[in-house]
Amino acid sequence: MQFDSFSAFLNMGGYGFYVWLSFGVSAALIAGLLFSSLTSHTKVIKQIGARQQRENKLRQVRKNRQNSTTNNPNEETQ
Amino acid sequence: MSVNQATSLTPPLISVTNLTCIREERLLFDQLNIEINAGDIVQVEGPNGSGKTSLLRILSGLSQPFEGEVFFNQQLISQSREEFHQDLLYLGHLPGVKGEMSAAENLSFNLTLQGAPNNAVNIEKTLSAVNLTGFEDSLASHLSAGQHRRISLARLYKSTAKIWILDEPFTAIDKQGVRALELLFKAHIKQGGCVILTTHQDLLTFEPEQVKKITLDYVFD
Amino acid sequence: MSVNQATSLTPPLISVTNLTCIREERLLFDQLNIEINAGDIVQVEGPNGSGKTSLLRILSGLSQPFEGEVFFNQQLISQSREEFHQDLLYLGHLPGVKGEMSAAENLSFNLTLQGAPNNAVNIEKTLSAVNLTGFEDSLASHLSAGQHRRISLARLYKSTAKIWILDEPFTAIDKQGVRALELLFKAHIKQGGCVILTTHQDLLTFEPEQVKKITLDYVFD
Amino acid sequence: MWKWLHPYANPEVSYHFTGKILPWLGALATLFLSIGIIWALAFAPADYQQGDSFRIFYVHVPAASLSMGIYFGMAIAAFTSMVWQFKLADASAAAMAPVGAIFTAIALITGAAWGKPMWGTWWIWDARLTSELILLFLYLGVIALHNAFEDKNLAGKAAGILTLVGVINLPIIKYSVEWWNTLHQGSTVSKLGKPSMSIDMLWPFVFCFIGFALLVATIICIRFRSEILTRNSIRPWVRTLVSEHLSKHIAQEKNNAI
Amino acid sequence: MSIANLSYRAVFSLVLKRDLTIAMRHKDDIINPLLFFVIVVTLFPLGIGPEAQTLSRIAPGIIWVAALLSTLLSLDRLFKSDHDDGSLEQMLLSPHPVFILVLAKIVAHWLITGLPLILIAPLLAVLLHLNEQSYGALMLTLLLGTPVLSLLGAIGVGLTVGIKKGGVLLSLLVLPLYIPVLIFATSAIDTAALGLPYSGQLAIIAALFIGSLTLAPFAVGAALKVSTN
Amino acid sequence: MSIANLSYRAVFSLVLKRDLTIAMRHKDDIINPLLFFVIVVTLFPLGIGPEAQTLSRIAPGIIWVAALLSTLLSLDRLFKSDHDDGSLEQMLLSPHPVFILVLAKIVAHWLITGLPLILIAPLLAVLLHLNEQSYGALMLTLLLGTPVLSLLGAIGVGLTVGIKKGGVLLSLLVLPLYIPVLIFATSAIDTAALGLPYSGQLAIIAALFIGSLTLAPFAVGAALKVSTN
Ligand code: HEM
Ligand SMILES: Nc1ncnc2c1ncn2[C@@H]1O[C@H](COP(=O)(O)OP(=O)(O)OP(=O)(O)O)[C@@H](O)[C@H]1O
Ligand SMILES: Nc1ncnc2c1ncn2[C@@H]1O[C@H](COP(=O)(O)OP(=O)(O)OP(=O)(O)O)[C@@H](O)[C@H]1O
Ligand SMILES: [Mg+2]
Ligand SMILES: [Mg+2]
Repeated sequence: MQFDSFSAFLNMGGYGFYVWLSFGVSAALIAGLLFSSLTSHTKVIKQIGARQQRENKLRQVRKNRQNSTTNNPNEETQ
Repeated sequence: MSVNQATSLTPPLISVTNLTCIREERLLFDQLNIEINAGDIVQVEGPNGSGKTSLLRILSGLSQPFEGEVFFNQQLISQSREEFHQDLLYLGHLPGVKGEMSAAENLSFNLTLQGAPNNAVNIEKTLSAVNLTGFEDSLASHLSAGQHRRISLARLYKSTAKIWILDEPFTAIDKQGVRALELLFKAHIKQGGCVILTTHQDLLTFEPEQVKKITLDYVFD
Repeated sequence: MSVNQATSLTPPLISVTNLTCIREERLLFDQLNIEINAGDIVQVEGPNGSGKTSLLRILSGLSQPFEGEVFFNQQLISQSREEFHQDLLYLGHLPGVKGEMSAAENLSFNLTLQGAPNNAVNIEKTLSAVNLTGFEDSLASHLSAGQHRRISLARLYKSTAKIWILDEPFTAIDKQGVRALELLFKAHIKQGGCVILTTHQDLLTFEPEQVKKITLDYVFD
Repeated sequence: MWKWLHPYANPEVSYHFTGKILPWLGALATLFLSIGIIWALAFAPADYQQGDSFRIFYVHVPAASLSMGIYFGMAIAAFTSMVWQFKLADASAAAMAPVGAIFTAIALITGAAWGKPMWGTWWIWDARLTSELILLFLYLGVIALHNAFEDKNLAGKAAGILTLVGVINLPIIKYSVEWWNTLHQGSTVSKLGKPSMSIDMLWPFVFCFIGFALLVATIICIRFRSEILTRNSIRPWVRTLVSEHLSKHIAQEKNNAI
Repeated sequence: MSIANLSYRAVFSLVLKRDLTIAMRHKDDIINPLLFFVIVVTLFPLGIGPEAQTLSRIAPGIIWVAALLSTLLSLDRLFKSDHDDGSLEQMLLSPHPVFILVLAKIVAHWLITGLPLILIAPLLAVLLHLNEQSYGALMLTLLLGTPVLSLLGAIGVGLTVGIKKGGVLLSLLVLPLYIPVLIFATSAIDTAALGLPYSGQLAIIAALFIGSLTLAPFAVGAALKVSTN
Repeated sequence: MSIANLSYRAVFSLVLKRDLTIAMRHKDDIINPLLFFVIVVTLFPLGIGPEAQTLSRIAPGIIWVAALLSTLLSLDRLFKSDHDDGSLEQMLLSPHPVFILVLAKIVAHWLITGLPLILIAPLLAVLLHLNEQSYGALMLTLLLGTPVLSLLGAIGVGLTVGIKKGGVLLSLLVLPLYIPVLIFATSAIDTAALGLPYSGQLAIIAALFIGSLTLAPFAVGAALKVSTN
């Protein structure tokens, strides 16, 4: 241990501000990157899921439409 | 050049007097007089380059004519801008749809800008009327040419404007879509609106005598 | 999804195997196999957004498919780029006409780029074939929507390419113009070419059995 | 020669493979980094000239060299994808770009925070500093290009072209900047030269360096996996994976509610 | 007959929200002018040389010229894309007064491009070794001056939007209008570096701001009507 | 079957002639980058102050940065309008090799924007009190350097042409590539001001020119195929 006390540790021989600034900013940037990387994985999965649901909905709509056209061919469907 | 005569005693919705248009030093139409009443559907006809787009832009106030005046409810449109714009829906060659916004966002913006009350259920129903169910949240730039135009056309379904001016509304639209639009026009004129449009296809579900025609053709003086 | 079968024993002009296209993570068509022979006119059909434009762009080599191959004279188009492009004429949604150049200059540039011999008499005659007599020296940006497209279509009259791929060639063209184009297509296939096109209108002067159809529709996995 | 690589060229295999090694990578990175950082901050001796400000060294140098290493890796990936049409290489390049940009930013910020006490100014237009700044711009360009295309395959190809053009340019930039600087001004920054390091300083540095390298590998792995998913979302294996994941998620939420 | 019963404020916020949405969707719109600003500022030391003294002497000029050019480049997005896809026609045909729509678009433009510039300016001032006494003046002049750039720039865009390649013509029209802002702003920063009061210059910039805020929306409206004819 | 019997040279001159015709039709294309160059250069004395000594010290940097920005702004016209009206598609589908078409377009771009800059540069050098010994170096570096700017810029445009608002993204991609040219060119001019030989810097710029001339057309071709996909 290079430092006698906790306050000396914080002070870093007078360079405290610069040392803690560097370590702090680095930690924050890395944490942010890690966080966004982890959430992007779940976000991608959710997006794909949402699209699948949309496709299901679309398929349903088309099925209904086809049924109704076969039932009464005279009716205009749009 | 055919000129439509007033057919009823009520004052016409739009009337045009002595309209002359010159583009590129070429006379497109000369001394045109038109009256369009509630309940009319008017098809502007003519070969390519005969001045259909130019006429529609003048009617909507986007371009100034070389000579002549356009009246809305017997007032000059330049003098009753606000009332006229409230009763006007113009769709030009360009759809006015932003590629960066989704179909739903585009429609909702367009409707609100026109003064219609905005609510989400409405938007979804309107989009399904133009067969865009499932594409509500797709960015417009990711849609096909026809789907892109359908976003723009969707606002017709919620429009409270009386005067619809549509420049080739059927471009890129498939047959089913064209039929649905024609039905919409029918409903609109039945409610006392009027439709002024250009198209190179024939209107299929209208009786020929139902559609008033303005035929433009090359003039040489 | 209909698949055209080879109808003759000569090798097909264009053939496509196992073509799959995905846009926006939506499957447009899956495992498509097509053979197109000399003398065919093929209409790609389908509602808006079904993938017609995407198919034509893949056939012309502008887009890469997700899976599958396109062959020209039984060679991969990516491997015989030069011969293929010499025999290909593609007209997309955009006309490829420069507003700053006159109609004649545009046509002459387009023809020369394709390798056709360039001479002034030809240009004037070709422009008159698309009804642009008198507009030869007008800047393209000063022409109407339909006239603009006609400049682009004019190159069909001088094309020596066998394969024509046309995406909605009739957009903004008046009825007379459409008829003239159809006649041109007839002459082209009689000379051993082929035409692949999309349009939402019916082809009027062709017998229904003369036109091969590729019908696209929404597919789900 | 390439045969052994073949199974990993399959997106599904590499997705599951990276999923398996990910926890190990993460654990190792945590281990090395915590030892290295604590050692560096509290136990390593202060520099006889620079005092305790020297501790910035333990972040600054790994970040600076990784920033360059990642660009190199990205260039190799771009080259591979262009020559052998190796789609996974695009995905890995896309995963690397943001990580590289962040580490470049860290090198710049820690360097600036070190420069203020040592040189009396946050920034000087020194050759090394300037080329690191330009490296940041190159990274940002690649990221912007990746984001600008909706179709991720196209984005990968476009960004690959830019990466390769950039890699040709990187040495040119480096030498031009070095020459430019020495032409205008003397070697006031000779302090940047390598300090002769004692063993007590070397060991924590080695731990920090390996720790940061492992951390970079971990993050790239995580991003690589989501890139694979976006690029293959239409594939059946992704579909089943997604629906399983979502149903698990829903079940979990129900449990929480109870 | 329907009555568009949207108040001015509602229309304003409708358009503002739309433009901000598009910018957020397309984050590049926010990031890129900023990066351009940064890159231009870094080009000057490379072109001129790294000596701190020279740089600190010319720092105010460089930062302000860079801000000006960056605004100029981003002006294009103000109406061009709306014109090209027909949205502008639709806005001109809406029943609301044009100047409100225009003002909303200008405010959105400033929020997207001007504000980020102000936030990053201190960092660039460090890179150029700006005199420490000048930081306050730099920030104040940017805060008052960049809205003027957006407002005056909008007039230029309004006039050139119908022209095919208006890009450089635009700069020709707009840059002369920007010169007073540039002169007073840099003079304020230079004065501050000497430790003297610079409220005179600030007052003039504020006057320019108020003047352009009241006049520009109407001028732009008129210009748009002409150029979409 | 028709055989496109146009030689490479004929295709090259066909495209070159077309681009020059369009530029002459639309004279703004030639005049505007030039005016932009002039305006940027004149902004600096306004932003920095009129002292002859400072100005002459920073003149090479300012002229070169202005040339760089002016080229950058004009890059847009290289492929954008061809893309928007579908001509680019047609060129990619023509039976001729893409790199020839691309090279012709780049040469046209340089003739339209680079050459006029070189012609007007001495005038601006006078305005900025450039050292008299440096005129030769200024002209030579511009002559060799501006083609490099057009060539490298084309790569950036090729990559961004399919993107809606590529304007500012373009500058982000291209400016880092321009830095070596900037550094060597200004260094040559500074060296010349001291009366020393600057052939070393010139040789490097020439090498950059030849390198980019051989590689850029292919890179641009590849980029265009990707971005029009
Ligand atoms: C913003 C400012 C700075 C930047 C961008 C920067 C950038 C770099 C770069 C790119 C390296 C090379 C790493 C490698 O070769 O692997 C490096 C190494 C280094 N830097 Fe910095 N630096 C900055 C400020 C400083 C300061 C102020 C100091 C100390 C007073 C410093 C000390 C070192 C040392 C000791 C090395 C290791 C040298 C070597 O291994 O060759 N740096 N820095
Ligand atoms: N640029 C694009 N990016 C992503 N997806 C697109 C893009 N263009 C089209 N798509 C998607 O591909 C589908 C097919 O589009 P395409 O343009 O091929 O349709 P189309 O059959 O030509 O329709 P239309 O009749 O309207 O021209 C659309 O539904 C759309 O979702
Ligand atoms: N921007 C313009 N500048 C100058 N003249 C123009 C312009 N646009 C059109 N013209 C001229 O006006 C005439 C009429 O054009 P207009 O667009 O009104 O025709 P149109 O009937 O709509 O044709 P289309 O059926 O092709 O759309 C054209 O022949 C053309 O010469
Ligand atoms: Mg028209
Ligand atoms: Mg289509």
